Amino acid sequence: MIQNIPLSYFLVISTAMFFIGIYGFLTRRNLITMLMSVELILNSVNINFVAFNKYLFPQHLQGHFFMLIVIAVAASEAAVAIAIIINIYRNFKSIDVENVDEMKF
Amino acid sequence: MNLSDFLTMRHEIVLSVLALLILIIDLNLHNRDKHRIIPISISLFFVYTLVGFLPADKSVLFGGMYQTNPLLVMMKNILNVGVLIVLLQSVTWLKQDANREKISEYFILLFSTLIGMDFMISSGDFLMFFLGLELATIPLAALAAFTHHQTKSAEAGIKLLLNSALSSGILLFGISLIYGSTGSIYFDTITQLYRNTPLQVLAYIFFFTGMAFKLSLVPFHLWTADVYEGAPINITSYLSVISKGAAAFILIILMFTVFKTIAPIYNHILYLIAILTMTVGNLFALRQKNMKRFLAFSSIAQAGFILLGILGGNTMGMTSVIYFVLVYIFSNLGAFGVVSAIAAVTNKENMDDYDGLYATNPKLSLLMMLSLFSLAGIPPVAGFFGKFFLFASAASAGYYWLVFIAVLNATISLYYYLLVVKAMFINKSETPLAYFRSDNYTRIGLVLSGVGIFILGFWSQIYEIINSLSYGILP
Amino acid sequence: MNILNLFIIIPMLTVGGILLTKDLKQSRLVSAIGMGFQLILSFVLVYLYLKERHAGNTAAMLFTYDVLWFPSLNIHYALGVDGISVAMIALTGIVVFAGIFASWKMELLPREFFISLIILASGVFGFFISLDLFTMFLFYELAVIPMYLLIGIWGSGPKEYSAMKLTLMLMAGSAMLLVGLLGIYFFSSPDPHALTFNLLEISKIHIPIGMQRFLFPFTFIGFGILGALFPFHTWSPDGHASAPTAVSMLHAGVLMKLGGYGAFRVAIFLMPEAAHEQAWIFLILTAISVVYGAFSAIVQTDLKYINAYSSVSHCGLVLFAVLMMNQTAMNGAIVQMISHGLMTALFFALIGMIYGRTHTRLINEMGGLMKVIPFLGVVYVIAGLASLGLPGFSGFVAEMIIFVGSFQHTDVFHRVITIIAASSIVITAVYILRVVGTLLLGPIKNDHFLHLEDAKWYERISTITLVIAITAIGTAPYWLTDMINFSLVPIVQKLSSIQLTSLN
Amino acid sequence: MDYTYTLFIPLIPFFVFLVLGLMGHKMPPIVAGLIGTLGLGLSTVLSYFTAINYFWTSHVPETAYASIKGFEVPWLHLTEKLTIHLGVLIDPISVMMLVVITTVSLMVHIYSIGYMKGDPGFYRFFSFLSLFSFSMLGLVLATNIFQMYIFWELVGVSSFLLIGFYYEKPSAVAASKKAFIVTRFADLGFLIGILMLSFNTGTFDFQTLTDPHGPAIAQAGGVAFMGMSVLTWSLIFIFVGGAGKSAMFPFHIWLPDAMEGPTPVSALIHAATMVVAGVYLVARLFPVFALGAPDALHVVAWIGGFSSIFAAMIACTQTDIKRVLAYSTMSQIGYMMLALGVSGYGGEEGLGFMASNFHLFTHAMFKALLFLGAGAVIHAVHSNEIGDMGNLRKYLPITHMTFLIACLTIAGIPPFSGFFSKDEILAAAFRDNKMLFAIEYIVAGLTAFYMFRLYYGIFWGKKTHYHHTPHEAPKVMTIPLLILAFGSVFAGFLPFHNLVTSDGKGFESHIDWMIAIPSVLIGVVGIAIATVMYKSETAIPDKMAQSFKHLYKWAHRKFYMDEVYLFVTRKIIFRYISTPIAWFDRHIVDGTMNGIAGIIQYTAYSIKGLQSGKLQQYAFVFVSGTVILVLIFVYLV
Repeated sequence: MIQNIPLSYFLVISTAMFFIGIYGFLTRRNLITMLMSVELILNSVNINFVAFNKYLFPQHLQGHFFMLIVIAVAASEAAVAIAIIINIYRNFKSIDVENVDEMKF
Repeated sequence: MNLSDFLTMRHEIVLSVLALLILIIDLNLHNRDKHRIIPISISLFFVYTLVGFLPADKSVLFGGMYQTNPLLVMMKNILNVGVLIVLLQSVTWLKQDANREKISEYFILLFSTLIGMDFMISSGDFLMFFLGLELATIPLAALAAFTHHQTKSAEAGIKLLLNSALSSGILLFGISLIYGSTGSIYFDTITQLYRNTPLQVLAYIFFFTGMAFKLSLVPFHLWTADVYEGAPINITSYLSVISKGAAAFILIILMFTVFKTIAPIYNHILYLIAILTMTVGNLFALRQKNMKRFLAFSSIAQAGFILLGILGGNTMGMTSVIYFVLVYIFSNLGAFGVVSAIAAVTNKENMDDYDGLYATNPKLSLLMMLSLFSLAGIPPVAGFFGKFFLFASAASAGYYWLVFIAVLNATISLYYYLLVVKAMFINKSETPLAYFRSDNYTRIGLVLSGVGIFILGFWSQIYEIINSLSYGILP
Repeated sequence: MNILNLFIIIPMLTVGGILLTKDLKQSRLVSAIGMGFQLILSFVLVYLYLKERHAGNTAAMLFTYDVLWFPSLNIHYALGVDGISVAMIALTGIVVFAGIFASWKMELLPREFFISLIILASGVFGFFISLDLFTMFLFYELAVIPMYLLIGIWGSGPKEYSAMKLTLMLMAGSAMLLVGLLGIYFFSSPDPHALTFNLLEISKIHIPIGMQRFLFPFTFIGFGILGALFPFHTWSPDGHASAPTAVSMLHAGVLMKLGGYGAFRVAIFLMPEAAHEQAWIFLILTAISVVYGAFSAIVQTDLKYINAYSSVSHCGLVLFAVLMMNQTAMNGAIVQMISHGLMTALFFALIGMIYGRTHTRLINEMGGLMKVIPFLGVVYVIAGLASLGLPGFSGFVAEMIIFVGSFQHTDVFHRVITIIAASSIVITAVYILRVVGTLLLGPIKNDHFLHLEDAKWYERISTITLVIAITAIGTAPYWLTDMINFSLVPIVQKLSSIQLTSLN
Repeated sequence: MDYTYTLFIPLIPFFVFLVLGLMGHKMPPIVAGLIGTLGLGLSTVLSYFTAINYFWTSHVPETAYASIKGFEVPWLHLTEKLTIHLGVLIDPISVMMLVVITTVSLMVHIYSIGYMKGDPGFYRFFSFLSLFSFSMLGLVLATNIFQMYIFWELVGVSSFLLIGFYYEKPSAVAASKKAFIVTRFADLGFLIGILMLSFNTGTFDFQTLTDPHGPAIAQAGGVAFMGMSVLTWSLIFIFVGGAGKSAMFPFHIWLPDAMEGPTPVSALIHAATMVVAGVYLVARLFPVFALGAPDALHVVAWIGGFSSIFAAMIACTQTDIKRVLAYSTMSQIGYMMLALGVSGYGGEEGLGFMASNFHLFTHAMFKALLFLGAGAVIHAVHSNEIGDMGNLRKYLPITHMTFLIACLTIAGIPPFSGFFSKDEILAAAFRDNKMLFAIEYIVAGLTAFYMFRLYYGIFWGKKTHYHHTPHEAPKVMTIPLLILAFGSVFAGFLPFHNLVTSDGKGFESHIDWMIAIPSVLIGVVGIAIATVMYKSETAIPDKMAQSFKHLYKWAHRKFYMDEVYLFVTRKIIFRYISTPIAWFDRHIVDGTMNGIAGIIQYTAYSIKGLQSGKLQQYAFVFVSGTVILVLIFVYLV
């Protein structure tokens, strides 16, 4: 069953997710949404790892492990990010990224 | 895995223990005694730094995920010394009322990032590398946002975190492609399997941009200035010195091992980015009035010089990069130390506030001047030697024009460093900063960096030790 | 203990001594003693050097001292002197000594002033005794940087601008120089593990001609900027005009000589083929310097500007002669360095003293000073006459050696350009006499000047030291030129052997 | 005969100079004056001793006078071949010059004790005089051309110091500057000439250079540039130096102004000694000129001839007595140059050479006498202007007598010495070039005319009214006048043709009456015209001036040479060379440097928008950077 889906499908999906994530990161104004875009990027990476592992190098489990670690790191990253975003909200009364430009030039 | 294996990991293990220990002590301390953590942590860290200097052998753990050898140990030691100075310099700031309750957090977070860097340096595969990288970055974001009542601090935190998340996403994507094209995440295996296929080149670029972000190379540097300005000053010096130094270490290691086959191609890129980084960093630094922002841009320019050593591609290149980072740590910490000492007491960090500083605080001014001269590469202080060897390594690879541009940039950088010197020594001020005595920690920190600035250059032994451990791209 | 080390150690000790002092009186005393020692030491060195030569020692460098510093790069702390550097060291000793006395009344931050001054001096001393290009470069930069503070803090007029300009231009020069030095280093040996910075060893090696073509301009211009090579000389008028007296003295007197000395010791000596090929470009530039500087000096009204442009002209002559690349002209170049060093130091000392009295440096506002300050007036005239090349003073000797030497080339280009450069002696006379005429002679223009005091004892020491040196060289040049000649022989041999091989 | 002692002839004045220069201000003036005079007296004695010794005592009759190096030390080693020596060269012309210089200098020293009495710079004056004497003696004793150049410059500077002696007077300062710079310019020519000559011959030494079979003359052939050989060119350049010092056209403009100096100085430097240095230089190198480069000698002759008539014409119109004498000096030196220029080498051919030196000798005597006399007059009436004088013969009898003798001498009236020397010159010119002879013939008449115009203007005329009665100068001033008058009268009888000749061998010479009588006649005519016009105040001079209005005006304004020079220096050098160069330096060269700094600053400000503070923009730049890197790699791979 899974053999019927070629590797390239997964890669197309993951690449699309990667760029959607970047697009979202560049365009969404809300800090939380931006954080979600980052998660998209990380997930695209996860898909890559798993797909490569499954299709190309099934003898090892390196890709899978990597995926697990990335998920864990993403979670902790999100935790810290949300904490800071709360802090931002306290200070700026907003979580619009446009407002966070006190320091420039 | 036996006891001796733990000994080879002593940096990471001891540091983790330290962090936990501080946490425990903190839990048992009454609120008004929190400041006692400071001497305890610093003395513990000092002991740890000394322990780090114990001789170490080459060994590999966890099936190749973790590796260590004298060179890596030395890199960690260099970072440790830097961190020690940072800790000493941050005491005055930590003792402020606003930070009183968060003292242990400061140490724990700082040590965590250091553990991350140590792991990153010692990593034998991309997994460990990634873990170390994130461990080094995420607590830093928390540290940058340390003063949570300040908007700037929060802004710095979010800018650092989101940017680093993006960059590590891209970096990870690159790693996934490397994995896909070689089937391994182990450095040794990848080194043998790298064939410069287009996919691998693409993967390399993604990976490189992630590193360039850490090292704040142009055009991946834009977060630097804002974060440096917004973060508490000692975090800024940590970011600019330790974090950047670790990134430089790991970058040169990976460039010289994993990606060495791609060197003929990436050298063109490095050439370009080196010029861009030096020039843009300098151009931005030229007109800065805020000392932190000023030093931020100057440290961007300094990162450009590091690329010269990588471009050199030989033993001399690696030696000069490590040596330069060492010198840079001391010089930059000298400058940041003065800025932080002044800011901690007077809360002033603008260049105009430094007018006439020499009249009131001659020692601070002198140290500042020496540090700036060292950053600019003026003899007899160590910066001269650091820059000279970097240039020499680039010249050894035949990049004479690059060296010329780099030295011209050093001249431009001298201009803005002299602006500070001018403010302190030449400008007259109606209201100069009053004379003050820093506390003993700060003074030790400042003296350490001052002594380092002087000794590192003349004491060739240091350079020779580094040189004996370094290696180049070519077998 | 090697005597040459003392040239670094004594300034260090002096700096240490000044740190212990409290006020102007103590710090100037310590400086004067320290630099007095240094002066005596310079002459002891001259004596020992001559003695050694008489004893038949024909090594290229004497009193060599060599410590391996950075083994992996083969960087040494290598010292050694030949007749040329001995002469330059004596010059430096004299000028620094005179400079200390010229700043006897430095009220503002005296300790810092003397420390900076002595660091500057030790950089210069170190440069002249270095055999290793790395240490040479280190000392070179060490000498340049205190300049910023010295001009910036103790200067006058647009001092910050001038200090910055001077420092940055000189640093840009050292940027070029660094490229040149690194290039030389990496081609200093065919064996990549035997690279060296040692001057003497590199001189035995033939640097590939393609590389020489690339590196020579870098090295030469790098040194040339410090030697006020047109069009990179503009730091000099502003810098000198703003600098305090002793700094102008040291800077024009010895620091600018680093340029000429280096151009000759490093650029030409190590890369003779490229030097031969490209000499014509730089000859034209230096000839322009010579004439152009002199013409510019004619219309200036600020004493220091006049002297600064005159320095451009005279230092241009140094580089000009160096580029002629024959023994006589090079000898002349070195004598000219010494001569100009002494003269210009004397000039700047006098300008400082006059300025201290009249509080103006514009010649139009002064006049008839000879009557009120005869001592300074007479010494000024002597300096002027020396500068315009009057026999009996060092300037004449130097210029004549240069012109005769330069004229020994058989081709028309070199000889015509020699004549062009020689024409500067007339222009020099014009501006020197203009100054003397306006400043010292004629009626007194300002009644305030009627009560000026003549030179104090320390001012007399400063000026008389220099005058004695100038006349000593001017009346008995034989020993000096002989000393230099002896050391020039190997250099010229190398140059001429290259000429022969390139002809074949 | 050992001539080492001649070393002391220049050295004694030098030591006197040092003593007076360093310690003079502490001495009473009279002591300073005496030290100076005594020092020079010693030199004079030594010089006379040398002259007698050389010319007569130790000379073997019927042989050529040898050229002897009394003393020589190497001073500066230049190349393998070229070394500058300092030494003493004894030969007929140098010995003759020794006599001339020491005699006149001694007279001037003595005279100055009276003339400078009471001047605050008394010691300074004497120290400068000693310096000058040293330099001039060193110049004539030079063994090689470079030594000559060295002392040449020293002479120039002592002249500068003495002209500007009254340094508080702006005109004196200006004059001294002018003198120095103009001669310096000419010296550049001298230097270039030396460079060329020494390069081609490989020697500085006079003996080698002037050896008829030596390298200089042997290598004379070959055309180098504009149809003349290198040797010719180098000699022309050297002659430029000589012309500068000797105030030949067009370098003469400094000489009249130099009269700003004290009158004894004018007598010594600007009449008798320094200004003839050019003549001496050509005479010194005469064999090279005559045998190696006759073309250069033609230049010398024509410059000399032109200068003499040019100066004579100007002299006729000047009213400042010292200026008249100055132009007269220039005219007479023109004579000497011309004589050298028309001379050949050896024996009778060298008549011009002998005549030139002869005239140099006699001219020194009578011109010094004229100047000193003029000094006495100025001392008496405190003015230089001829209009302020008149009828002084009653008040200044000795001065009057000696002045008259000098005038007769310069006018070439027998049996005064000027007659003999001038006659030889005319004879030499007649033999060689009729055109030049004609010029000189006219000049002889003009000389007599303007000298007597001067004479009558001072000592005759109507004016008798003075603020305070003029009185004769003290003895210390008149005795030198008498001595010099004695010299002027009898110097003509010296057998110069046996002593100072081009090749050292004597030859037979006698007065050619075919030339002498017309020349005396024209002199007499000149005197007569002057007598008619100026003996008593008449309207004739004004009428003459009216009828030759333009010529008079041009001559009176010195043919506008000063204006030409002013134009060249003020307008061209200052305004059109130096000022633009200084401007160029400040605005273009320096402007470029500042401009670079400015551009960097400007760039720094204009790119600041890159750092906008917007997180997403940073990310955008980040991503774009990555994309660009990818594109570059695509291009590279």
